[in-house]
Amino acid sequence: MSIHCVIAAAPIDPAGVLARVGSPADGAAVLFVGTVREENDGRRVSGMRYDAYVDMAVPVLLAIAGEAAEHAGSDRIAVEHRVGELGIGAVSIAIAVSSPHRANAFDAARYIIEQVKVRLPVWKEEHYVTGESAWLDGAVPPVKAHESR
Amino acid sequence: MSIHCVIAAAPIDPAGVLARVGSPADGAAVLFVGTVREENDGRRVSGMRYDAYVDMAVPVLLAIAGEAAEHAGSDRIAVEHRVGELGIGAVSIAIAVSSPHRANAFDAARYIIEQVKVRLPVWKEEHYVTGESAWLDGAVPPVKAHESR
Amino acid sequence: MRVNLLLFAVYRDLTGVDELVVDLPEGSDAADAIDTLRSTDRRFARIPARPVIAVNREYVLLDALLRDGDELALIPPVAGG
Amino acid sequence: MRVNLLLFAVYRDLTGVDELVVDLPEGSDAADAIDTLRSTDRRFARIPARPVIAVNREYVLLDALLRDGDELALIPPVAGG
Repeated sequence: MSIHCVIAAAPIDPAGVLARVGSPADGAAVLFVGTVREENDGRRVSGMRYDAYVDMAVPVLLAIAGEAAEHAGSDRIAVEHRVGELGIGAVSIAIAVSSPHRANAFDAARYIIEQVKVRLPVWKEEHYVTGESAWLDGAVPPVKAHESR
Repeated sequence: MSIHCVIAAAPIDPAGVLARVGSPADGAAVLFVGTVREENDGRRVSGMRYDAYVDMAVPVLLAIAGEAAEHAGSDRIAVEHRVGELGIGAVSIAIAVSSPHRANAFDAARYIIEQVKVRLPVWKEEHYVTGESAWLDGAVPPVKAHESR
Repeated sequence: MRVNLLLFAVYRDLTGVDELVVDLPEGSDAADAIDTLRSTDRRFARIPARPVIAVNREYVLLDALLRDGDELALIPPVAGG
Repeated sequence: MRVNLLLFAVYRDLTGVDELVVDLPEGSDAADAIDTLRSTDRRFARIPARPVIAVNREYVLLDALLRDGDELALIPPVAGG
């Protein structure tokens, strides 16, 4: 087993992501699945476009998963994040973590999605049933001074 | 959609449990999968027998899921708990929750597994590679005075 | 009155019995039923004097009054999940 | 030296440009590159003066020194997941 991170242009199969984790040493697996909602902030949504800086998103995702592995004491982690045009209900992200103990699996999965929200160079353009589109307000990624060159 | 709770004598399909939740209103789904570990408390395990008071376990599971639904503001909840003889890696429980928001889905799934551990009338007899077996120490279910008749 | 008594897991192993019918005077509560059970036989004395119980599939306290035909289950510490 | 500049999402929509090469004096840092970019054209002035940036696919502060061939990405607030 090892950490698996993908930025996917094709639809994500959550069961396939879950199948990448697990081990006879593990008593728990947690799968998180993010999907496109039909409504956001009171507006009816028809779909969403995910744009990404793919060359950077892959290493950022690997870094986040690596941090989660350290917290969880398990490297059975798989993450796939979708890019492109997504309809309502389409899977935007699937995160699977397995671990000997359930608290670690929950915490690691939660850590990954929270970090993805604020660090992954991905942007969402929401399409509304009115025909309009808008980039969603995002989060400013934290930049640590020691990361400067 | 509605709450789905099963005590299953046959193997559980986690993807099938996940498929029971989800809605165009939901942005998040969390699936928790419990599996039999090859080791417990330093002893090598060969398998596990799950015994249950099935007639009571179903309503208790429904009560727990109902409480989780109230917390989460979502009735897209599916829980299947296995009984019988399980080998290493076999799925003992699968819990799926979908919700408009991820925090609710995580909290509800976590609530269900924590409550199952202390309230569900289920018992585990662990089989060791040595050929011995032992009932695992369990939790004393809380009984509320007002539940007395 | 007659009450249907259920034993599970370690209680079943301790007694070798998974189900039995107990005859009780009207007005008995669950504690009375357990006292009666434990005094009938050396095997049943292995059951704790104050176990967790369920009557008709609901956890209740030991002072729960019993009625004819009730299902009284003795619940060892549970280990779901 | 020449630096490859990448623009995403709302920055790309604001400028109509997703990638361009900027010529800079040796010793420039990322802040210099952005100042240069914003002064070249009215469209580029729409970009914030102090955006989050990545150099060679790592988040860095604006005082990061640039080298010939570096990839400098301007990162609007992100919305993964």
